[in-house]
Amino acid sequence: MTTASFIPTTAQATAAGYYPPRRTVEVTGVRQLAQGVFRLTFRDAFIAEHAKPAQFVNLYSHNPLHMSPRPFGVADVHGDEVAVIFAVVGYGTDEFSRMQAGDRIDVLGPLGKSYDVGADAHYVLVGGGLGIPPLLRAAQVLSAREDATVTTVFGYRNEHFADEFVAPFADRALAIDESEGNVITLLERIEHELRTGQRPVTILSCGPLQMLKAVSSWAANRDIACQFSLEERMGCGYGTCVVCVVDTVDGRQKVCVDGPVFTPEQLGWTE
Amino acid sequence: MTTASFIPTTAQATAAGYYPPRRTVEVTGVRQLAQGVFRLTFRDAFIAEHAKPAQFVNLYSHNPLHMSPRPFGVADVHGDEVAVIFAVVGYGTDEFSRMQAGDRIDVLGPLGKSYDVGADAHYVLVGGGLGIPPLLRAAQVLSAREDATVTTVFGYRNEHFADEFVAPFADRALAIDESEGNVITLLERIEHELRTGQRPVTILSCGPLQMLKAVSSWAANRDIACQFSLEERMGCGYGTCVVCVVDTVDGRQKVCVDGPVFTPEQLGWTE
Amino acid sequence: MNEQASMDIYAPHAWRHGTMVAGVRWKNPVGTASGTFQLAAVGNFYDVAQLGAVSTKGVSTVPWEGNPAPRTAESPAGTVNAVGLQNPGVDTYLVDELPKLKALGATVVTNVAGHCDDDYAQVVEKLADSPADMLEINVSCPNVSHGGMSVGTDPVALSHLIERLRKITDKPMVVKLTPNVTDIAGIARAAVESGADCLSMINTLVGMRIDIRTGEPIISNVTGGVSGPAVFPVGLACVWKVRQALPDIPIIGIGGIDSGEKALEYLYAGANAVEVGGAALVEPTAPLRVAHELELLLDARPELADKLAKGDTWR
Amino acid sequence: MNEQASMDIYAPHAWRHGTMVAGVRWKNPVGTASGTFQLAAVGNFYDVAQLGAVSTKGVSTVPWEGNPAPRTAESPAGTVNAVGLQNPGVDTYLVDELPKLKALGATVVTNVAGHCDDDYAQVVEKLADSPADMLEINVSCPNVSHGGMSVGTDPVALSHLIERLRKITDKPMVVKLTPNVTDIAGIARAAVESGADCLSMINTLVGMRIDIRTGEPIISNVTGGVSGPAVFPVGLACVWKVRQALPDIPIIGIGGIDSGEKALEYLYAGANAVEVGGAALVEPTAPLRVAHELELLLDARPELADKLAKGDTWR
Ligand SMILES: Cc1cc2nc3c(=O)[nH]c(=O)nc-3n(C[C@H](O)[C@H](O)[C@H](O)COP(=O)(O)OP(=O)(O)OC[C@H]3O[C@@H](n4cnc5c(N)ncnc54)[C@H](O)[C@@H]3O)c2cc1C
Ligand SMILES: Cc1cc2nc3c(=O)[nH]c(=O)nc-3n(C[C@H](O)[C@H](O)[C@H](O)COP(=O)(O)OP(=O)(O)OC[C@H]3O[C@@H](n4cnc5c(N)ncnc54)[C@H](O)[C@@H]3O)c2cc1C
Ligand SMILES: Cc1cc2nc3c(=O)[nH]c(=O)nc-3n(C[C@H](O)[C@H](O)[C@H](O)COP(=O)(O)O)c2cc1C
Ligand SMILES: Cc1cc2nc3c(=O)[nH]c(=O)nc-3n(C[C@H](O)[C@H](O)[C@H](O)COP(=O)(O)O)c2cc1C
Ligand code: FES
Ligand code: FES
Repeated sequence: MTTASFIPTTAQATAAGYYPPRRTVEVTGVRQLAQGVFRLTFRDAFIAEHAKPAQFVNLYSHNPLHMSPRPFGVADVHGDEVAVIFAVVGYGTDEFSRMQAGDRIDVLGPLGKSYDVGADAHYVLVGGGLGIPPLLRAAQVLSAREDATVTTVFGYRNEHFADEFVAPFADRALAIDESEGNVITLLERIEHELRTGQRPVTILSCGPLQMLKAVSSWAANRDIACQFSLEERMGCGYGTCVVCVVDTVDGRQKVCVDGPVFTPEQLGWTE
Repeated sequence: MTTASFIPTTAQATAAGYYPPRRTVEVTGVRQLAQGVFRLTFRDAFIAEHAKPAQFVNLYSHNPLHMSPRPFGVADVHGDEVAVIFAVVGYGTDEFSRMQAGDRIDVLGPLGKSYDVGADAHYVLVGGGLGIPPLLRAAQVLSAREDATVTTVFGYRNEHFADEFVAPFADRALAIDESEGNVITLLERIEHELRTGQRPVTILSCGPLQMLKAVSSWAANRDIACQFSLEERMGCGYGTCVVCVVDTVDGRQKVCVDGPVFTPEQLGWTE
Repeated sequence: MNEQASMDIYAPHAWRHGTMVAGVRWKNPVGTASGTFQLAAVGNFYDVAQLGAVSTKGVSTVPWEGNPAPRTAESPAGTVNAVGLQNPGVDTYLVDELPKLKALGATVVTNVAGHCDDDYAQVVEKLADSPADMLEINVSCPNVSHGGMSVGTDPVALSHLIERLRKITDKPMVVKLTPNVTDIAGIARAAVESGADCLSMINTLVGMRIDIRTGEPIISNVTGGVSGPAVFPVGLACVWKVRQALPDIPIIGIGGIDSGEKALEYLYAGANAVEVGGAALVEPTAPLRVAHELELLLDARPELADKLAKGDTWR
Repeated sequence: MNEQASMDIYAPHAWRHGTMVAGVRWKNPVGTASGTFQLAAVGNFYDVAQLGAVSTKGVSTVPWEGNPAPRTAESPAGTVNAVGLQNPGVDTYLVDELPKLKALGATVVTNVAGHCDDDYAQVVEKLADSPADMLEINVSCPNVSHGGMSVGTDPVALSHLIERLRKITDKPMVVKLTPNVTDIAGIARAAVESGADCLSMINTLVGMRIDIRTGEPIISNVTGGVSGPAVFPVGLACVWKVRQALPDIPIIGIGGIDSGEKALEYLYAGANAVEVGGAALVEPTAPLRVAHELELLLDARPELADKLAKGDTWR
């Protein structure tokens, strides 16, 4: 048997000028937010320091039958703790939902491109379901800025699992569930203010494809700039396998490194 | 996802007249006995009650990449606790050696045929290395009998890891390590007593093939009856896959259910 | 999390979803895979008549002693085995395993092995009047009539064999296909056109392991057959491809099944039934567990369950 | 148990055991497998020149867009992928990936894809004067000249292709074999007799997964290629069989390698070197880890290490 470990550490990697490797970190807590929806926090100083809005992390199952990466948008960061919020949909998310503080989990990241939040703008964060978590991070980052206004527009199936997390960061937080309508319903309600506000409006959005397309067309009709964060099944999450593609006007691009953020122009969603 | 568990319990199985299924039991302790040799105990009332000398149990790794059964002779039984003693040789034994009290482990058994200890006899238990554990159980069972004398003849590579366990059960316990000789050395020493004792002598033996053959030929020359417990790689351990064969005078037989105990006559080891 | 309530698999059970496989009704769509089931062993663990069917160990004209030990090596999420078809011969089978299984009420698929065409023919002849419900021709055995390669790798040799066997018996005849071929659909077509009533797949993949302490192969036969969860996606693709090529032939899906979910994938790929192999080696009650798990999944899929009951398939 | 001391894989390292593969010296016997390595991605994680070699993603004459998403599904101890060989084309490769890799000091195996013989010939022509150290012909692509089947499944078509490519280049030419054939040794022989300098194996096994929520295949292409630990025993048996049939041809062993121990099994089966594929997708530094683990194992096996250094193999 091999007597030495050649699994590198983040410290070794960054000292040598490389990106941190897959590593094992400590789970600091798992909390159920709603039926089937959980918030898991883990301790990783590198991700906590570097994760930008819409960037994601790969989590890995402990079960070697289930090797593939499970990508999750970084939802928020406190000190060296990183939170992800996820729905239980299959093997990995079920396993993660049963973890407890003190357990260990393997992570890689942060991965992917961020929303472009460089501009002085009124950012409208439009999220649906499990597309909401990356927008929490966007709100968190933007809330620290003087030159940005943040309105959140969240659509839930039923339970409002993320409202408590966004409250501290949004100038205005709107939410709706299916009994009442969807994110377009909310956008219609604030349309007048968006038109008349002082700052240029930019929509950052994440959620089911159908919702993104609806938001895209709503925004296009009103000349509002959009950025969408997409999801696709991933083989690696860091750009080496070309498995996670989305069709763009420049051909098939990788969601993991060319995205996950794309503009409607890139996606050819302009009508 | 399936909502009910169809993994049966021992109680269900025995109530219906069937053999207990593979089941998850509690590890009650793991202790290092010598360099690379460990004693693991687990709680299983069925095995504790039924395990006869040379019967074995299958233990299974928690890692689903390593599915195959790991068979180990039952070494001793106290109350509802069962002990196995093993050397770390590969993946599974390494994993088991790192377990702690309170961990869970999957088991099946007891499996295989026992040594025939029906006779009123002087049993000489000749074990080498990791062939010793099943002989501990033989000594334990025989020590409860009035009509049996037990002499143990154990050969170790170096550390005498099992002497402490056999001491309470043997009328006479002999042991040797490679610096001094081997089990044949010890048998020669007691040959006179074996010849002159009142009870007929039966050798029960387990250990490396080379040792078993040496014991067989030593005993054959002295007309002493022998029973050998063999090892072979197993696919199931309960007789369904025909993977664990040994060549006998009646053709290839299964070590797991036709054995692990075979006589020199069956094995064609008679000179 | 609390552990789930353990259902009693030993209690008498009226199966809700049967399947028809080449005219033979199975109580449920889950059987055992040949070579992983012997009544004398499995019968200790549960009532084998509860299964959809049992496929018994390949039988040959005379007893075969198989390969010397070691015959098995572990591989990631699977095992590599080279038993070499050790079996006590068809005559023993006819007076021992088969009558006992029928007495218990089991549906029996008798797996047939041969080292040349005559072997197969002799065994099938002996089984023709037996109470076996189906015959399963294992065409993956190394075959002397065919230069040591198995008949299952050559459509011409296979047609020849199956035509011959077809003349000997009217029993539902399953041909068990090997995945170690370039074009499994072509082999499947040859089997069906020459008289097979049903196909089962897959047999094991060729594989091996080496002991790095010695540098030598672990199993005496050097290579053996890989089975277990590792082969699951390969078996599923084989069933899919054959179903696409042959929309009407009954198919028994085999390979890596260890849960109701995995069984269900085979049914969605177009199988009429499935068999559980390697999983039963490490968990004796696995086939019965899989049958129960699948039953719940079929409860929620009445359209699929209906098709199976009628002898139809999802695709 | 204490965690083991973590060795610094980023520190400059003088490799102790090189290997010769068809006349090309690799610093150590571990490379990356094609399709799992892109410099722009992997170069962020470690110095890729530390590896024995890197086999780059298959390049074609013109950019290929590959299959639509989803392209991947998980399978037990592996994954099923159907990328469809998306790549930016050989011209881009020649001005981007390849010069960058050579500037870093990497030994480069350029993997070549084609949908017909002319495709392959054009790519090889463009690569003939390039700084690529070896060319690796991926003959598992669906091929229109060959009725949609890959050239790698037919010895005659393969000979035809390799003979043609041999005339175009003197570079060490590796032919990468698919395991989805009846007789891999026969295919190997055809490749060698028509001019291959080296063989690499295995490419992926055909497999699939179905989503039981919809009953439909998970990946858009329906079937894809299985890789990862699950395929390890299959790849090993292929190397063994080809080594037995062709004692002298250099072989690169691929399939399921995720540790020095598994790499070593391939070397004992007769490989000159190995490549790590799927393991790198879930652990970016896996190939370098495997190279270091293997180095320690070779330290303890001087006879094997000597053979490799000389271009010989264990068998
Ligand atoms: C960039 C990105 C960010 C994401 N962020 C979030 C988030 O913040 N919260 C959240 O709940 N979900 C998020 N998802 C979806 C999440 O990755 C999947 O729900 C999760 O991987 C499912 O894993 P599983 O093991 O439970 O499912 P299984 O079905 O067991 O997974 C099998 C394989 O399929 C993949 N897979 C299955 N469903 C999806 C899916 N919808 N998208 C991508 N891969 C999938 C898994 O990653 C795994 O590799 C994100 C996906 C992407 C690509
Ligand atoms: C009836 C019987 C009783 C045994 N009793 C004992 C005992 O009391 N104490 C003890 O230390 N050992 C005993 N052994 C040997 C023990 O089963 C192996 O040492 C153990 O299975 C190795 O497992 P591993 O995971 O560490 O090795 P790995 O090499 O990782 O195992 C891989 C596979 O090979 C099998 N295998 C490897 N070596 C052996 C071997 N020598 N014999 C059988 N299978 C093997 C394993 O069971 C497993 O299926 C017994 C074997 C048999 C057949
Ligand atoms: C130990 C063993 C013995 C087998 N013997 C036979 C056999 O006699 N006849 C046969 O057709 N298949 C035989 N098989 C193949 C299985 O029936 C089955 O096709 C294969 O193992 C794949 O299924 P699994 O992954 O569920 O094990 C055998 C498999 C194993 C593991
Ligand atoms: C995502 C992916 C893409 C691949 N692309 C190629 C390719 O372009 N050319 C090629 O010859 N092999 C390709 N392969 C096959 C691998 O190089 C390798 O042969 C196979 O994955 C088995 O090795 P593994 O088990 O280590 O992954 C690809 C494999 C994967 C997983
Ligand atoms: S997931 Fe591998 S390139 Fe995106
Ligand atoms: S191990 Fe299966 S029959 Fe003995």
